[in-house]
Amino acid sequence: MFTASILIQQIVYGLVIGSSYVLMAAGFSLIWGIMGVLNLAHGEFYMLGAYIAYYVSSLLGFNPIMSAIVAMAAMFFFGIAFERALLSPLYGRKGWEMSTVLITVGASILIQNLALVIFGEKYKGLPMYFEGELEIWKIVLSYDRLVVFLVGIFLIALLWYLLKYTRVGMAMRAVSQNQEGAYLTGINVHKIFYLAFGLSAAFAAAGGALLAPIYFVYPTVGAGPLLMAFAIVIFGGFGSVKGAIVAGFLLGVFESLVVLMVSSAWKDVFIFVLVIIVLTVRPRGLFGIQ
Amino acid sequence: MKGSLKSILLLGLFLLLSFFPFLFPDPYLIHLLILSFIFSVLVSNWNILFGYMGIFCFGQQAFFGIGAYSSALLALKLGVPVPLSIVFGGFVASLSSILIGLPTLRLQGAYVALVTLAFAEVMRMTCSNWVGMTRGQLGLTVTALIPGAGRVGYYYVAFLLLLLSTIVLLKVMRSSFGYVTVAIRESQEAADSLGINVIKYKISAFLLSSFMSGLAGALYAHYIRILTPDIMSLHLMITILVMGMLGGIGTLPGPILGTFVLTFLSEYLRDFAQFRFIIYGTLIILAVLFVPGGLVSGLRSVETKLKGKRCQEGSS
Amino acid sequence: MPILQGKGLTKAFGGVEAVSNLDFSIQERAIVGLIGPNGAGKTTLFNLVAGAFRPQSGRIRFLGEEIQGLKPFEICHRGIGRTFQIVKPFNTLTVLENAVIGARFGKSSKIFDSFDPTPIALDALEFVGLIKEKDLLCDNLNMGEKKRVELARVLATAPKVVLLDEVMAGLNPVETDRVMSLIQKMRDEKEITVFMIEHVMKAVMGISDQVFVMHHGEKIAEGLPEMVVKDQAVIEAYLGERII
Amino acid sequence: MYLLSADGLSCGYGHSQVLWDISFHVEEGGIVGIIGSNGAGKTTLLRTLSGLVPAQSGKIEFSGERIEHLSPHKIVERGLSQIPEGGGIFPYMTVLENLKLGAFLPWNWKRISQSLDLVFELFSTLEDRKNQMAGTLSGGERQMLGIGKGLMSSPKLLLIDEPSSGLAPKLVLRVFDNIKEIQKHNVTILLVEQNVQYCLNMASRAYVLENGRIVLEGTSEELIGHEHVRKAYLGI
Repeated sequence: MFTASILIQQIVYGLVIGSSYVLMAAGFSLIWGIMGVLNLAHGEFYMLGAYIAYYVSSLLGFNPIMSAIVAMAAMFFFGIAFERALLSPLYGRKGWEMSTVLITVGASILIQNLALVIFGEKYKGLPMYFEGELEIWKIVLSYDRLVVFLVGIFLIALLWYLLKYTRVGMAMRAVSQNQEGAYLTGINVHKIFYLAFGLSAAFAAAGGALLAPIYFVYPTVGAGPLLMAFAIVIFGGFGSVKGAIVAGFLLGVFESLVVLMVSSAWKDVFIFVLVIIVLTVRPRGLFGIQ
Repeated sequence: MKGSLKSILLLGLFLLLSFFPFLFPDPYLIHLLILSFIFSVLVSNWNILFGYMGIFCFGQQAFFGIGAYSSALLALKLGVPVPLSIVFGGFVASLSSILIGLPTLRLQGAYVALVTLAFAEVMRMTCSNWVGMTRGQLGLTVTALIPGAGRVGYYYVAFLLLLLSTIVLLKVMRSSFGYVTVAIRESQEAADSLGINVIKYKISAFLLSSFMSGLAGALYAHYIRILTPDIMSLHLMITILVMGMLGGIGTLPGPILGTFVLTFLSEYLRDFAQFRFIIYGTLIILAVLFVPGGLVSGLRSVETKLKGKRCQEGSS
Repeated sequence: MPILQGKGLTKAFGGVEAVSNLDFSIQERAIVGLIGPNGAGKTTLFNLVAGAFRPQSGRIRFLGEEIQGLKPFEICHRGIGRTFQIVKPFNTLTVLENAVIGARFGKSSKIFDSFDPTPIALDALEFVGLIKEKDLLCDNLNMGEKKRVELARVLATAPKVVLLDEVMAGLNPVETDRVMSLIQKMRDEKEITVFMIEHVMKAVMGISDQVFVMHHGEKIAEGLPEMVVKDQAVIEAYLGERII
Repeated sequence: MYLLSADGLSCGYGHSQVLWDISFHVEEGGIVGIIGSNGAGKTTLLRTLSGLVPAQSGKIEFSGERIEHLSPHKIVERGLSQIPEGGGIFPYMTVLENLKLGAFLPWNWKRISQSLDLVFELFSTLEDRKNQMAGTLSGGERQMLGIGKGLMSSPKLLLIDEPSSGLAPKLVLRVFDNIKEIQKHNVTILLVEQNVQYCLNMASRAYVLENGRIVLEGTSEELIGHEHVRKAYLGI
């Protein structure tokens, strides 16, 4: 039916997509851990990132890496504005969790449909930027994909470094572990909230921007990655960036294999059923703290 | 005196709706009312879970769709008489709710939203992919409920369904079940300690809510007569959410009010069809920020203000 | 025969034993105080008795029957009521509705039941002195009133034993006196056995017939209040050993 | 002028008031104690001083400046640090990371290595365990880490909430020795304890908090022999 090299090829593709899922899920998980917010508009950050990269690339002729950087910078500020305008008025309110779920749903609908009006519903694709393919042991990988993969890995490492070693990154982790302790340490928790939100938006945008040259861009393109981010944080544990990295690559590969062995139409069904089963057995996720 | 005014208004409304097709035989208006009736049932019953019990159900569209598909398929493939198949649709939806209700019992807030949403997406994609049975995106042509009948027939069936649903909800919410739902929403622990079997009540709420939603879905399918998997799309859930929040969740009249207002509003905004969801999104955001209680709470506060004024006038 | 009895109760959280191999027994119609420093495991013990936690080992007997492992609502039906350290009133319901819930479900959790719980609920509100406030939403009450709502709610379930978790905490002296006499009245008029965690010593010493002292998950003393406070181990747990 | 003083402070959560008309002061240098049983409002008082709970009325003055309207991080910036019960540590970070975060404020961050040297000198155990996750420390070590973290912010005043809580008596003695040690580094300490004897042994002066009000104040010698103190704690 299929040979070992097709299998390996598919695994490699899975890793490429996985790197973009990780970018998406890490920020999603970060926000959940720090603010207790389930940001249902996170998929729209991905979509906006992809559009910005598309326009920057096609209008200004930037290469994909440069356009991804522009998209990240723009979405960093967008994320901050989002948090200030929509979430900060809700702090300390009764029913905080429900309010944030509802308001991010509202924002998601609004942004998605604004995009539909502004950008149109047509799928937009970019021509290949780096022509040619790399071939090792019958595994063929286009340079485009390779670049996406490498940049993705670099960004993940960057995020890891940020959280692990910088002052602000450490403060983010501190807020997620013990908010009151963070206040008493002199950390301006509200500032950490919006910085983390900006960071998470920037990384989601990077995920979208990097895949823009490989897949198409359209207004609802964020829905899939958002659902994937859900699945990833459930497997990796809510609030755990490390878990998101591991789970993101695993699910990317899992998805590729389902596509290969079953069909692409059923891949989401498989993943969601897996999610439901995992949550039923372990209500706080696979690696979550019980 | 005020109470009697309210019942007179309600009675008037009931009479108006009862004779509406004869008073205003405008097919388009009747069509809008049919849709309003059906969606009122759906939103009201979602409200049991979301508004009253505080269960973050984001998968109500699945019950609607499951009711629709099972009724349509029963009528189509097995030749079951349509009225019977609609009732079956309700039961199938109800059965499916156990499947999704059980996993949510041990989960909290956002996780519930996630699991129910995932469930609905699985159902939608299954219907979309199982082409042999459902014809996938091509859609099923559904048997008519009343062959040859015009809209007026459907109007009365939908009206009856809404009456039935409202009476059941009134009965249930005025009974001790109503207290239980609120008690569970406010503090599950306290409810448990006062002798309430929380799990039993949550499952019951799921069974009732999904049964009614399934009936509504089945009726919708046999009325519209074209059924695609999009019936279970997230868009429907969003619409439910907006209708509920607009009217006011956690109240009985809220969802019905919200549904009617939004159904008619979106028809009059037809020219702005592409802006419909932009308006929805904005409405949700504004509602969360400024009127968390929806139209009903707005009306109530106006009412108390008027009342307060009257008291003041009386005393002075 | 004691009405409520625990034997060898143990409950650990992540390796730390919050309650460890604890025995206790409570006589019918007694008021028993449970004291001990913060983190001694008192609330965990209540949660074990009330069914919120399942003990890892040990047995709890109530009226001669074993009840460990039953669900909280089943324990309530058997006749053990409780209040919470952090009050949990149903805020969007009225005071009366809060009590009605206790009356309606205290003995059975059937969905359809035709009896009218309102008189029982009114009775309970009368008892705790909240009859005037019956139509107010709980949200609008002060802490003292909220605590009394919780008491009324529990009383409406017609319990034989109530577990009171720091009902006096956060009350001013007037309210404290009021709740103290309420607890005595519960025992004297309603024949309810009271087991209470309390930090307000005036209350513990003033109304309890017997006191248990817990420290590090174990019972370190029990007896008459005036005896317990002279116990060396208790003084150490509270006052600390003499340092210098 | 006092380092910290509160005048007519009242506060609470929502509809329930916890503190009524609290007035007290802490002079520079030395240790002042606040004694109170569980639920007396000690922790709420500290949370109010740190800006975590808004004061409903009254004023708080620190180093000659009104601080009751400031947000928590601004208060830490001014040199008032609190070590909450349990140490306020970050369980999934290493001991070293916790200490570094103690020096989060920019001017402290710059001299992080000097502060670290001082803390490791005081608590050699922490240096041995610097790469261990804070959540895996024992109760006594956590308390030490909490104090070390507080020191890293180079505070003028350190509020310590129940350092003895959950510790075996032997460990309590060690923790208190540490606190005395800190005092030598120009840090004033406000110690809050439910354990009367421990507290009065440490502090030169103390206040007794009951049901949200200060009912007694005096030097430790006065209080230790006071009839009411024994009564309030054991109800004799």
